[in-house]
Amino acid sequence: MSATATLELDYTPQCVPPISNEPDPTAENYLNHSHTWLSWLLTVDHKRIGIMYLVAVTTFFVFGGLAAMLVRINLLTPTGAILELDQYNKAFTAHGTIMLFLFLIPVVPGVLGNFFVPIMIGAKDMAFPKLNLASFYVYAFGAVFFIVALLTGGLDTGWTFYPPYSSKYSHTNVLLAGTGVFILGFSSILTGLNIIATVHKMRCPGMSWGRMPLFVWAMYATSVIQVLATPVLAITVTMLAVERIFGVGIFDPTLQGDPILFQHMFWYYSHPAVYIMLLPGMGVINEVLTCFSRKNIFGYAAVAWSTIGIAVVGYLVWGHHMFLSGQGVYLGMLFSILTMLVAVPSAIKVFNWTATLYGGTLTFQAPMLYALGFIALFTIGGLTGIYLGVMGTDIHLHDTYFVIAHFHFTMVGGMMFGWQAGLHFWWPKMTGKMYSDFWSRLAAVTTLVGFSLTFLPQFVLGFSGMPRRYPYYPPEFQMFNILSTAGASIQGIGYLMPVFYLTASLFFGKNAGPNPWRATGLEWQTASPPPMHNFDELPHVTCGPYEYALPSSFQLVEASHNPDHPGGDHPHLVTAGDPHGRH
Amino acid sequence: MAATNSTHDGAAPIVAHHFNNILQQQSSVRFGMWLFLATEVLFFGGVFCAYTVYRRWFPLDFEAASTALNPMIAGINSFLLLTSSFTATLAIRAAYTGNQGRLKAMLAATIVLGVAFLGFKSFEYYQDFEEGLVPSAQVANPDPLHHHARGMDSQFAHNLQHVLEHKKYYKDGAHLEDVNLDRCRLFFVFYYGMTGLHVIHMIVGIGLFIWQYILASRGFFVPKERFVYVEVLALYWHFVELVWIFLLPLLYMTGHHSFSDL
Amino acid sequence: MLFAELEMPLLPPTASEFANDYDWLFWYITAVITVAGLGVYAALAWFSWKYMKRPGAKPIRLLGSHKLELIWSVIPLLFFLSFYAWGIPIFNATTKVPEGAPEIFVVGKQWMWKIQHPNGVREINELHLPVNKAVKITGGSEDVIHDFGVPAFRSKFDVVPGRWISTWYQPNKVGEYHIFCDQYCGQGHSQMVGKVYVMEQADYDQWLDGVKKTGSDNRIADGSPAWQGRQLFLKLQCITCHNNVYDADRTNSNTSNRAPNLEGLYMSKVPMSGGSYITADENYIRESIRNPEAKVHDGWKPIMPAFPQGQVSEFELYNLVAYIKSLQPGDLPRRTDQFPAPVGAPVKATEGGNSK
Amino acid sequence: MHAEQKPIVFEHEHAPPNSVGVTTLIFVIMLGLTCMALLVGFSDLGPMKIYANLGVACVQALVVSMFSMELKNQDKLTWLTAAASIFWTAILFLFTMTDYITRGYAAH
Ligand code: HEA
Ligand code: HEA
Ligand code: HEC
Ligand code: CUA
Ligand SMILES: [Cu+2]
Repeated sequence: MSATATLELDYTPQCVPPISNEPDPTAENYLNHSHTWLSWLLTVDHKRIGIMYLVAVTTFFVFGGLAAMLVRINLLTPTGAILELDQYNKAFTAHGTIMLFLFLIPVVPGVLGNFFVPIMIGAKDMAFPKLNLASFYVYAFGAVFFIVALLTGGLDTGWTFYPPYSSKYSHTNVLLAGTGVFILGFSSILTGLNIIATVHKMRCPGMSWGRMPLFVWAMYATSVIQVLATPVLAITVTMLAVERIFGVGIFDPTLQGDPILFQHMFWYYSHPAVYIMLLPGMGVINEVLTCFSRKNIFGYAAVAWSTIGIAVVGYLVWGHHMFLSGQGVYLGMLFSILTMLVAVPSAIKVFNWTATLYGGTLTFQAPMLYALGFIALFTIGGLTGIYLGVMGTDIHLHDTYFVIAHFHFTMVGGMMFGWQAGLHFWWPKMTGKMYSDFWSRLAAVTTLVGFSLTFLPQFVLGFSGMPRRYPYYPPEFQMFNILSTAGASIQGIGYLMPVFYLTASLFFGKNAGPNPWRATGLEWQTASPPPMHNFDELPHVTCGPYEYALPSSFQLVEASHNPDHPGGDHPHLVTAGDPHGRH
Repeated sequence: MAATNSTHDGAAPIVAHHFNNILQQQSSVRFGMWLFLATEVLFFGGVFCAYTVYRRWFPLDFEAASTALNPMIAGINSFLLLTSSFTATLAIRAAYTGNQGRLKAMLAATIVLGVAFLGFKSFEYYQDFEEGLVPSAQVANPDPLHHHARGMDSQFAHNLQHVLEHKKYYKDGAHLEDVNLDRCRLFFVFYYGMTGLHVIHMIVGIGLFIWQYILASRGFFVPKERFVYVEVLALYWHFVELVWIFLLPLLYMTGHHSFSDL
Repeated sequence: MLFAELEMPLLPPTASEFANDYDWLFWYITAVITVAGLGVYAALAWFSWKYMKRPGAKPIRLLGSHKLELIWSVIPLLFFLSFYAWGIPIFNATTKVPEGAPEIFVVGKQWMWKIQHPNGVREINELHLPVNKAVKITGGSEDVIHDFGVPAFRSKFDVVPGRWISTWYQPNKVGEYHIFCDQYCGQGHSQMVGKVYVMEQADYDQWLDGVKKTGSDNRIADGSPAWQGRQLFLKLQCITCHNNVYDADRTNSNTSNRAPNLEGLYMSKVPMSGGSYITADENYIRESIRNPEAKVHDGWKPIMPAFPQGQVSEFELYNLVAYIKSLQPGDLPRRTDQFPAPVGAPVKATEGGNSK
Repeated sequence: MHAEQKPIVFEHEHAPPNSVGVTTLIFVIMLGLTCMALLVGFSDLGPMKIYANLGVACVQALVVSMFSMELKNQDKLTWLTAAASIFWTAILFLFTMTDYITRGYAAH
């Protein structure tokens, strides 16, 4: 076990003083090399496309959040505080669909994935830059359909679109929204395709699979799901649309169709999709945790393979949404036991993250606080998923607030916190500016407190039997609903704060310098903001991604730079072994 | 870096800025297309799955409804598509060997054959419309005591019956009475839906071939390295053929046909 | 004001044996995951405190441990599997209806619950049950998918148009409990709620007497689904085909000239045209009436008209099926029996029948 | 460059596209298979017909994917992609059909 590995990354371990915080203000980067509107709208630079996604998804998050506030305020009283019944139905549908299709699915792949996957693997761009731009516009186009649908009469089917309600009974804009889903699906497919091709074909010399940052692994697994699951959603909503337009009976029992078939095909996509909504967040956590505890990830291989495991096994469990739908009981049992299996990789991740803290040197800046929040909240979200995956316990909990609480803990407590962690972690890299330490920490804590207050009471509500999608409810449930609404308001403030201090940082923030967190990833070895083609020269990787804790004898020696032969005369370091023992 | 980075006409470089060499670029393009085809498999897989569910539930009805289709045209179309796949493959070879004349001829042949397919297909649709084999939503008969409730008096049913009589469906010992109208209608939904999706894919493909033909005329393919773009388009075209290979047995050949009908 | 009524019990009432069994599993899972979760939290907190950056601290270079990873994937897996193993019998208990439990039929319709008791008494959004008696609940829907949920019984099942699904309960505590529609079904979804009243047997009998006054006479069977089904069977002219007039051409003596005699049909094996066999359970009989062509009895022409919802409501369908289920050899009325003229039935209805 | 630092190798040439001769051979085989498909389609095999039909189609699909699409010359990654698409479609079919086959049975 004593192979020789060379350490060539120009990263700065603990023992080395941080690189100058004063970058050359005249240096050209992806932000300032051109300023026209067109240079943004027609850009094929993955970084600019990432920024465009950032603007778009943030806007939709605000809309989705406002719809959530309508829902929450309405639930203050047992007979609906502000909305009519159908308005409420439109409100929660708008909330669910915007949050999922327009926000959570594109958020990390679109923004952080686009921006950082090529940089982290040492590429100059995505494999298909034009396709990348196209998928942004496809997204925008789909979003237009959605917005039109929601503004002209709304949609009241819930995000699940179950027929025959959606095909025959709803009088709202199912078709428009369905078209939107179809188009957004294609955007998602194209993004995924691009990332997979990039990861396979564009890695720089030395960037073997075993040296890839775990964020890239996560994005890779996510993309596999996007590419292989989303087409089924597309064809399913197409069939739904055909049924609705022509009145034929693909899913209509009175015309010989079977409504359960829709559920199968919908969940074939939508269960894997919940992992589209989670894995990227998990990926971010690996980067943040290692950096702020100055440690290697505990068990790189286990974390990487559990990512792939979740992506694959995640396809085999969709029927756990259908235990009570009338699907075959034996099939239900099969889905139930597979659900137990899919929880194991998540368990591995949680434990490995926890173990990563062990023996580190921890600091608690905002990204770290969000990351710890992720672990804490996702653990609750995931473990309550187990109740739902056990056939016996799902009987009572199905379609109650217990499910609502479960998935907000995974999606908001998980992915949303992961997204915030990633945004705060990479903000200095993306913009070159550092935000307020105090306000960002305060925001993280506020969000955490508000979040817990919002969704913990919902577990109690759910176990007591309060069904979801209910604007009216029995009065004895009121107290917990009030608590929940109070929490949502605090949470709203928690989300509002970053909007201010991050914007402020653009104008008043200190220059962040290339590597404010003294992190090891390739993205930190280039300027902030990165230059047009990411690197001035082709990087050459010689060790794993998280070498934070090398003993002090590993001090980097000033390297004589030889641009013609990048692998050349860099300092050789003897380590205990190639960290991950493979290439 | 690797490979020549100048083109015949001095326009865009052969190797895009973000690739290191031509081989990386070619293999990325090729892989991109294979990935896209994988999504297409799942896309069609969804509707094939729904078809399979109902085919298994209602075999008799699907067979009867399928009998009403025109297998002749489908057969001709099979050969047309097969031949167009052949010419598409020859086009790759021509681009690879740098034979510009042959390349253009083969692209043109593929386009012509594809359009011919669409021509026959439209004729078939036209025939179906003429025969009135259009699944309609209306249940013409709300009163089951009064009439035969399977709605055999609806236009669609009459038409179906008429076509089947014409095709001597009865002589196989099958009875139209065994057949449920709603299920035949379901079959026709799948028929139009699946062939429709296939036709859309054909139209896209033909459009791309036309585009490549224009590129070829402008000398875009003179640097032989660019044969890979012809290759991936041909890949797509083969996939379209693959879909047809399964549509033929599932939609057309599921019914009762015999050579004497032809 | 607002807070006046805020009397929120932390836990839902338990009003059946099954609810208790269910809760055991629920609390078992809760116990395990609480311990596991607190373990994770404790480790997070402890490490955060212990390894917080202090002057001179150096992180260790620790790459992982397959042994530990194995431990913390196998142990959770074992617990998960134990949840699963316990969950299966709990779920299956809900499908295993005790012998002889009387059947209550529930129809979901936007946005109410229509309920029919075995003796024909009907209620809307209310369900009265005697305590300590098992009842079977069968649900159907007239429009979209609903879900009949009673939290106090920890019971819930989707009510799907086009088929019937059953479960059962045995209430063991007198009281009033919620019925919720748990599957989103449109505007009035949250108003598709009701109450279960679990009563002492005596109270229940009294209640029954009260609502039965409308019955034609005092025989308990009167108004039973089968009884109502018989009326319908005659009214809808099923008897014109399903009767006991034997056809000389047919060797099978137990059959009429036009359609299978339905006596003893329930749970028998029926040969299908095409060669397979099918067990004639409720859903088969149901389908044979709604969509006779769906599965055709071998040897018969599929001439039977379908009876769609406009013709035979979900309740009536249930009652017809109940009647057919009750038919034993010799039970069918004779075709020549007097039967009430069908109300509003067109004259042509008997076309091809005895009028010929 | 260090031996163990091999980047992803893009030095090896991809196999050249099918020659005219091979292409023609494939075409002839496919012509034959299509004739066979029609033959089966026009004959009366009863309930077996659908299987015969699909059998021929699968052979055709194999020829197209292996030889026309040159899967046989592609690297492992492409094989993996193709296999993944088939595998995931199979999952969709398998579980969905399982429902339709077992739905009638209640567990006891
Ligand atoms: C990011 C999104 C996300 C994620 C990651 C998950 C993760 C999981 N989900 Fe969730 N789920 C949703 C989003 C998500 N879900 C949504 C949106 C719905 C509702 C859809 C709708 O109807 O609208 C839903 C609904 C839903 C249902 C259907 C409920 C119903 O309608 O009746 C079920 C049932 O099985 C389920 C199960 C699970 C399971 C088992 C996991 C597992 O992957 C979780 C695994 C994680 C852990 C288990 C935690 C870590 C483990 C440990 C710390 C080990 C502990 C050790 C011991 C116990 C010893 N989910
Ligand atoms: C990404 C996914 C996502 C996210 C982030 C959220 C976020 C939130 N959700 Fe969401 N929710 C879903 C996905 C999500 N939800 C889905 C899929 C459903 C199911 C829909 C269905 O049934 O079809 C659902 C359903 C759902 C319900 C159940 C409705 C019902 O069934 O009747 C409720 C009820 O409390 C709820 C509440 C909230 C709240 C309070 C937040 C908060 O976290 C939101 C906080 C955000 C803001 C408040 C906006 C940003 C802040 C500002 C603009 C500042 C100004 C505002 C204030 C100061 C208040 N959600
Ligand atoms: C026009 C004649 C006709 C009328 C009226 C009719 N049936 Fe039938 N029915 C048939 C025939 C013929 C079959 C056997 C073929 C089949 O399975 O479809 C049948 C089959 C059935 C079966 C399935 C029995 C089996 O052995 O498979 C049931 C149950 C049934 N009918 C019930 C009814 C009821 C209830 C009514 C009235 C509401 C009714 N029928 C009215 C002709 C009729
Ligand atoms: Cu009925 Cu919800
Ligand atoms: Cu799920």
